[in-house]
Amino acid sequence: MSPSSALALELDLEPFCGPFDLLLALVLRDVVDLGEVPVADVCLLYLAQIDQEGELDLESASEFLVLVSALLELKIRLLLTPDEVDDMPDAEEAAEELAARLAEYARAQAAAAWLQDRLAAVGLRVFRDGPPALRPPRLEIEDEGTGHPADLADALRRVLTRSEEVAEPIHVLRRRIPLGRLLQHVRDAVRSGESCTFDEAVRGLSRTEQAAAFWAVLDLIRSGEVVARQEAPFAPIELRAGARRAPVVGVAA
Amino acid sequence: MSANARVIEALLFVASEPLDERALALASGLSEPDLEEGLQAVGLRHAAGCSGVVLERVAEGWALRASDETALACARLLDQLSQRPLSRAALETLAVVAYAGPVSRPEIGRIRGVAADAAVLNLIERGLIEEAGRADRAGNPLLYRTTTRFDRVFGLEEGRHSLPPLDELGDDLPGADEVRSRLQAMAATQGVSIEEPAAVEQTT
Amino acid sequence: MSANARVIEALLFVASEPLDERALALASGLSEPDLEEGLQAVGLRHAAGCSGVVLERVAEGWALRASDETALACARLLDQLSQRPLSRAALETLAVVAYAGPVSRPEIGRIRGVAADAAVLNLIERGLIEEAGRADRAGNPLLYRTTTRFDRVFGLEEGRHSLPPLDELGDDLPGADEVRSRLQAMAATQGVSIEEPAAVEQTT
Repeated sequence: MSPSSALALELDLEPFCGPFDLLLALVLRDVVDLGEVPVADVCLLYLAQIDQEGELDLESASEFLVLVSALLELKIRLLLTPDEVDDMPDAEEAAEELAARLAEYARAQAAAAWLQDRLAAVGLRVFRDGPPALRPPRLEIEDEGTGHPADLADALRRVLTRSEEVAEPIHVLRRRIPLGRLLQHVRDAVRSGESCTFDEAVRGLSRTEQAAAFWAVLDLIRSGEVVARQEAPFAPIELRAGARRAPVVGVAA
Repeated sequence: MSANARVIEALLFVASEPLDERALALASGLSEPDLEEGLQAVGLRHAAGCSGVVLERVAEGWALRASDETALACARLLDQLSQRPLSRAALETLAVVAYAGPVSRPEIGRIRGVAADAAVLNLIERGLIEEAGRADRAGNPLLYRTTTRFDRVFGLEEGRHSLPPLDELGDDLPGADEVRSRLQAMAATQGVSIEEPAAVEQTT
Repeated sequence: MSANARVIEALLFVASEPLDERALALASGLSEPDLEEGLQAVGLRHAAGCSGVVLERVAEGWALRASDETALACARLLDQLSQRPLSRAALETLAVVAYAGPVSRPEIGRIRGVAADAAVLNLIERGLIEEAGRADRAGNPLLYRTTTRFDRVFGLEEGRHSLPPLDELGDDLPGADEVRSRLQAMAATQGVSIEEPAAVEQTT
């Protein structure tokens, strides 16, 4: 769960103390009297939390807006006299929809909880996600003429006449670059000696890995773990351990 | 191991997705009993404790995967350890797609009450959901469904059929009717009347 | 088989490329002698005649491969998978390779307007295109061409000369300039001048 989930917002109100989602559950179960809940204070607490986190998580914020407006709508209905409620358009429909929506959402949440438990129960499952490293010995077997040359001509015509960029999902191949391992690799290289050059640190890595390692080094420099020096453009980059120590959590641990 | 079993082992190795009995029979040319016997032999050869790779029933088919004891090393190789756990938003979106799929983004958003765009992209990136064509209605929105990878990560033997029925999830979960009656009770104590709705759809 | 050997077996199994000793040691945490011993055990377990999957030493390291005796079944399996209809993206990519090949991936992407990586892999797996060396220009990108299997599948008795000629595609199309510039991009990769469509062979 993201730490800033609106549902986890800790409330300390007179009629209720605990997380926001518990409050919602209790209101729905009639345990807490909604009339007594100061919704404005709930909003203020949420704003204070956003202030504290320093960044606005849009998902969480919109989640909060939806929930709090539902709460407000309910409360308005409770506070109004029956006559006034009758005057409101589609009052029943609104209540109806709200109930259906809350129930549907509750089921989605329960299903999400089941998935989370399941993930923990089955543990880490690792399998190959593409073709094997080596192709099986290829036998030529009888191919039926299943394709037609005209299809190819049509396809090419389509390509050539595509007048503007068509919105089409771009399939980008996922290249797994073991960044965690690279970070550790650079850390080890720097730690083992007084200093080393970037070339030494990435010796034996592929070109792509070296590029990723460079990025990793930049990150280590930013965090103060590594200090880098280069005498001139294209001269060897000298790396040594910085003031800040590496965190204990390592992927290669 | 018999020649039949060797062929099945090779097929399961070559395929990048689980294979069902039909696909195995078509490729191997084996009869049903031979296939059965071969699968059993492969299962024995690739059992936990004597192999690093185990045979599993998953996604309505058969597949080989790293055994529990070797999973960590394999995840390290594929750099899967640095992946952050699924967020609450992602899990809820995944649940909606798994149970209600194929669904469109707007539908997911309606059920969750918040837009699901970021969560959907995240799940596609993780290979847990995929596009499933376009809906045949206004706007022709893209539809999403869970992938075989989803079945494998969550260990669902018969794919989505292995998901528990929604009404068995969470005993104390209020159904729409219940929520409604509570709202009414609440309204009544406050002196507000909400009339009995005429026809209510039964939800499961 | 020992626990060490089981880890090595699993690593080789889940990898999509050959693994050298360094990669194996990094993922498994095994020392060199343990690795050596484990690899030997995996080699014994995965030897032709007792396994459908055999251990092979290749230039880049170690890898598992379906054994020769299972080749027919594997070919049938891959064929089965390739019977699925070609996606639009795959067909377009195939058309570009057929008409303009040998071409590199970036060139295909430029002509199609979208990246072609997934489509290229898919076509290779289906045996419709194959690598054709490297281009003798900046970056030395890999080139691709269609296979003889492609000729058979599409019934092209005289290979690419049996394809419908390009000039039939040209005149009545909208955005003639755009088309011409793309054709030129294509032609450049073929070393053919587009000004003279007569140069395209007419065969039936």
